[in-house]
Amino acid sequence: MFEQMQNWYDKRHAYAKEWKKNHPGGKVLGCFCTYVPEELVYAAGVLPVRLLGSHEPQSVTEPHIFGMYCPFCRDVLAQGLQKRYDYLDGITISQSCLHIRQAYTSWQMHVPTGFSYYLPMPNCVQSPHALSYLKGEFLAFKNALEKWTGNEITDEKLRQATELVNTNRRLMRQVYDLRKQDNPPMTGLEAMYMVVSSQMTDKNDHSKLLEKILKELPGRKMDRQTGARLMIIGSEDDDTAFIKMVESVGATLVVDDHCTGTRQFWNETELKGDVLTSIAKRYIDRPACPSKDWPERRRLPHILKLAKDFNAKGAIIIQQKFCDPHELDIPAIIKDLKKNGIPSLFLEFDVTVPIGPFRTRVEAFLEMIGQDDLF
Amino acid sequence: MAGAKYPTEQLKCWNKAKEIRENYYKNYAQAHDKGGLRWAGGAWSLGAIPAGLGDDVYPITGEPYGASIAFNKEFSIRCMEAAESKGYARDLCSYMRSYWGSIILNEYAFGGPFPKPDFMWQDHICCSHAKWYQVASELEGGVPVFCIDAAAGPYDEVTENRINYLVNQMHDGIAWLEKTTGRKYSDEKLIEAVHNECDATSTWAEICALNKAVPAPLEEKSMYALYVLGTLMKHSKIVADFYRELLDEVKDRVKRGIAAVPNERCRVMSDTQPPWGFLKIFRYMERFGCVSIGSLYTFGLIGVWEVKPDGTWGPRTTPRQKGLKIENRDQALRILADWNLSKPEWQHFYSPKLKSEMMIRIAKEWKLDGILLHYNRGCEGLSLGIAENRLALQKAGYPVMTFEGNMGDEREFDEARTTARIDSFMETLGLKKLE
Amino acid sequence: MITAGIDLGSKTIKVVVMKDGKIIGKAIGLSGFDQREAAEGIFDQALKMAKVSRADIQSIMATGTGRKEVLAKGPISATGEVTEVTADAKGAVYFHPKARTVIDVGAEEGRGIKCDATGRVVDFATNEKCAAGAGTFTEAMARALEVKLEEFGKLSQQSTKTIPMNAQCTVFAESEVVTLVHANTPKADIARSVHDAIANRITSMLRRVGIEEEVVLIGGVAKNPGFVDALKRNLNMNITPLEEMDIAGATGAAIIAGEK
Amino acid sequence: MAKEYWRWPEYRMTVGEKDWKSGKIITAGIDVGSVSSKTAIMVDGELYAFSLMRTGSNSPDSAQKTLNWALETTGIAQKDLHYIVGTGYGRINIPFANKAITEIACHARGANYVWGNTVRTVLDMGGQDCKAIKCDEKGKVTAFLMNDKCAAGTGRGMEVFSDLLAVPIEEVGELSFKVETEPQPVSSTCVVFAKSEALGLLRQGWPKEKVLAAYCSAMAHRVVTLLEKVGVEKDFVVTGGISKNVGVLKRVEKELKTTALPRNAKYDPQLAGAMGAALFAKALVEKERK
Repeated sequence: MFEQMQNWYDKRHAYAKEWKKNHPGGKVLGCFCTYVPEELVYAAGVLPVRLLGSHEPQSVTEPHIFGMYCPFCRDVLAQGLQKRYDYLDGITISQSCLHIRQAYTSWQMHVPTGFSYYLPMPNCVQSPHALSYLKGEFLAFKNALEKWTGNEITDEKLRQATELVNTNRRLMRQVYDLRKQDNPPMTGLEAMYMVVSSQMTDKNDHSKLLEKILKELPGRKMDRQTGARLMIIGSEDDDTAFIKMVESVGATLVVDDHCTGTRQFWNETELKGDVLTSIAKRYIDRPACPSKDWPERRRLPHILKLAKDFNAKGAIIIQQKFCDPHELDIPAIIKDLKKNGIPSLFLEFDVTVPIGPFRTRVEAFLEMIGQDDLF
Repeated sequence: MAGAKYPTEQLKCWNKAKEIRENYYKNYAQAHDKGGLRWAGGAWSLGAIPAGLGDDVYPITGEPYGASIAFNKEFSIRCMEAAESKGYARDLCSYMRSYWGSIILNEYAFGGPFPKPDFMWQDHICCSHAKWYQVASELEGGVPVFCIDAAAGPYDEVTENRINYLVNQMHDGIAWLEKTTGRKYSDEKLIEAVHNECDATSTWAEICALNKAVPAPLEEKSMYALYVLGTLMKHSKIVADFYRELLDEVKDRVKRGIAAVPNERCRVMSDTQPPWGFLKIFRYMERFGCVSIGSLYTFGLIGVWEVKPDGTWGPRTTPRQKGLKIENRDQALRILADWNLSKPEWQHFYSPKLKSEMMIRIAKEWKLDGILLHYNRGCEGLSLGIAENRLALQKAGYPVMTFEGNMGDEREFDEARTTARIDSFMETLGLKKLE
Repeated sequence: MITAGIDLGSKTIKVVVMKDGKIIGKAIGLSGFDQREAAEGIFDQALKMAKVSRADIQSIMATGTGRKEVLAKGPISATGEVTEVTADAKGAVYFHPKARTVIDVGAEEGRGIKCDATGRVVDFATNEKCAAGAGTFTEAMARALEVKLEEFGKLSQQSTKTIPMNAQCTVFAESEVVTLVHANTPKADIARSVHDAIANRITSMLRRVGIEEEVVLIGGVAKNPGFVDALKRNLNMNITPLEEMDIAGATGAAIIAGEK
Repeated sequence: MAKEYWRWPEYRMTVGEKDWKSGKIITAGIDVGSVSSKTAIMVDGELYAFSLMRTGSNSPDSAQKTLNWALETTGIAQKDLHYIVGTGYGRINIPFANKAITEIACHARGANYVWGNTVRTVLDMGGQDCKAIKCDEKGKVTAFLMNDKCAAGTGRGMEVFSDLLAVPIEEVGELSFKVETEPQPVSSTCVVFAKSEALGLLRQGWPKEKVLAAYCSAMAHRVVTLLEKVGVEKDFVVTGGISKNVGVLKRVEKELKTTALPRNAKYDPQLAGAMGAALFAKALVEKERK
């Protein structure tokens, strides 16, 4: 049922090239972060694709990024340096963490594309002034997109694009809702393919497939046991090998807090009054990346609510090695979950994860939260 | 064999610098005894703003405090391990971990228990800044925090929209300070502090510019001890006055041909913060007749610069020098925002290109033979883009040596290997040890 | 002019005696715990082969991590010292004049050197902390797989399979190897994976200095054909393991002794 | 071939006194670790026989060998075993095991058996990993932490050191106390760095015992950091191969300011995982028979 999505994910480059063939004159924009307003990009007639790594060891980034920065940002840059995204017409990043910003700046210098744009997304999204600031920056971004594509971005086009993106978000939430069932009709791996592929395909295609899936999904019978219901929390995560391993040892992932997951699509843009302001508000209010979750810790109640709504019995907390923003949240998250009766397991991710040692940790965690009958 | 001999002299204002620093940490600890207030925040925080609360408001800035801890290896390890045992990752900013450790252990590096601040006043440009005090506040049991998001650069692309974002937050900050401390805010004191900051940071740039002279009147190890005053309270009259005094002395040294290193025959600069516990590597280089004339770090963290009419880099003209009279709060805040956004050490957050350009400029104008880059595991913010800086400097024709370490965590610095690397680098520069 | 170069490595000591640019004597031996004593013996061996006496040597240059030991007073008094980086480049270009990139991988350290036609160092990189221990790692892995170290490289050449392995930390990579062992992975595949992981780290380091042809390989790991293959694969270019890989540094030192 | 100082003795024993044939439940726990493989044979939840040997380069073989050796001379045949639980790194690849359970659960369960139900904290120091485990009065895990990268390879690291210094591995611990004053720990527990640091120290003229003391205390310190993160509650016990190294063990106790329960003379602490596995096997048989 989700094979097509896996296919999109596995063959992301083929998809984008095909898209360009079918959209003469259409441009593809590589995005380094999910704070890039997809609404604006679609309104310009451009396909945004999230730039992700390939989970393969590489040796090309060492001259460009010092090894203490997160493996994800190096893996992403490696894709560019190895010319795997040679079809991109432009790249953009919205301000989030410094790690990924290096992948962007090095890409800009060494894999030049026609267009590159740094969008200064405010870090203090909790400030009352963040909205008007971001609106101003969205306006500048809109102007840059217009200049680049030659397409005027009218309010009408922005509304249509918002509807397109919102629909996709809404459909994914409907799929997620089904994971609340006692025996979810899908695996966490499938959910991962769904959300990640939505970041690299045309929302028209993706939503169409989602509608089809939503018709069949409620009645789907799984030929596996649900086992322990787990939540997964952390940074970027498209480590399918890891997810597969977790779900093969007696667990099902039922919900996540990842930017390759719920953080990207959880809330919709509510069109009220000025269109750009409405869109800006959506990005200010979305579930925050830890780099923007201050001075108040708003991620904590959000994560807890997800855990409760989806009836998670435990949480796996993952973090890209060296990821400072997540490292600065994790002790608070572990403490908060524990206080609320949800045990957690912390793991540090690299480009390739050592499946063996991690399997031991995950299995031991599952034994810890279950297997009472052996005592 | 040995290079030209230059006369050397100890800096006259050395003791004064030491005294200012000692008083600073003492005043912070004793603030309450005098009915004053204590605040904690980063070395980059806009300290001129809380200065408007009165003259008895004493700060402690986290980075130099973390560096102070690094000089005491035993305490430093205990602090970092205390933070680690609370679950904070070992690869986080080492200043931050030391600072937290000092809170957790409740030990102040200058004696006694750690003095709890009345409020926290921070700004945010690297991923750790705001979170540093978010956690510190939690560890202190909930000290109020205000943090200004200053990540609105780079300076050459600053727009009204971006300045407004900063200034609006600053206005909110003043309202917050009044509410949090119950004190009445003085715009006059704010205006004075803004002037002081502009004066101090411009003067420091002027001092650094004097190091273009051959022989260099200052070497980097001394500069660390001097620039640090700016990281403590760049907005204070004490520091502005001290830098003026220092400027005069350094001018005099240049005039009289006084050198920092008697056998200067090779000029280098370093970058990012050094491993504080191992400043002796600079002394080691001097044995080859190699002087480190500074770094973009010492020049640009406290110094504020501009391109002069002749195309060279010099101190930025201050509002006072321009004859500008600051009339009101909003104007003061706008000047402060603009001044800070132009800080050299804030530019590389947006692109390593900007930093490379500045470094190449220094290499040319300060007549360098080579550059040492400290790949600093302790500071994500300043190591940002360092590998690209290396490529750019090499492309511009400057030999570069890199070494890995950590400004505040000695467990990540390998002295023997670094010395070995310096030996090789000196050989590539054609230098032998002077006996 | 007769000069000598002495290379005091962590595992072995190498001595080369040269006369007017030609090698007339050489000797290699283990460092042991007392490097100075070992150095004396090896030095004498080289002199014997060169048929010269200590008095005939006009200049001695020491290199290698233990060079300070020799410089400190002792029967062999070196005229000067030079780092491995400088000596390696000089020696490599002496043996292989077209060499522009020199890779030296030993038990604990690896380095990449870019040099010009005269053997002068243009740029160099040594491995960072967490990418150390290529030699140590191979030894430990050979033991875990119950394969003799000498055969470990050859074994890897029997495999054509690529198993990605975390390239950074050797110690942690070891637990990945253990996992592979327990998952019934053929030994040859594991061996190849180990060699690929090391080659990947060395390549990473080399890319920092920028790789110029021709590339020559010296140091202990160069003797391992599995490693040479993995490195070729990773760099996608030809690499020449120097036949005189052991004495490149000592030769470089002997040449430099003549220059001073 | 040079002497292999790292090689520790392999051995087996039959400890059961009554006739195994009178037992109702006969189980085996097989712990195939990264460095050593262990089998515990239990009769009605009492240790009957065991073996301890080096893990080979093939885990089904290692499992079979250690099982065969444990059964040797007992008269018990493999088919007499009602249930076999595998644990350790190789647990996923023991074809004849009925079930696999992690070494974390098994060590906690085994420690509960060896030292009794007052055990709350178990430190397992194995060949590749270190684990700090907290458990309840039944021996069920309530929390655990495993070492991070920089402290991996504990047991293997000790082997590297014993080889480097030419000290038989069983003597490392005792020898490390033959110093007048305790030296500063080596700065790293990373096997690679510790080894090069140690070489440097030897060349500076440090005697072997001093180098060993510095390494043992570095390792102890690292382990204590791990333990402190979980929080040590009494009773505290240490299992795994390194637990036999008093050089590390005593330094752990000293730094923690807590003593571990003394080694139970009846049981080799390296067998705790295998015993835990055999006990789980018994519980699983009982569950099936219900």
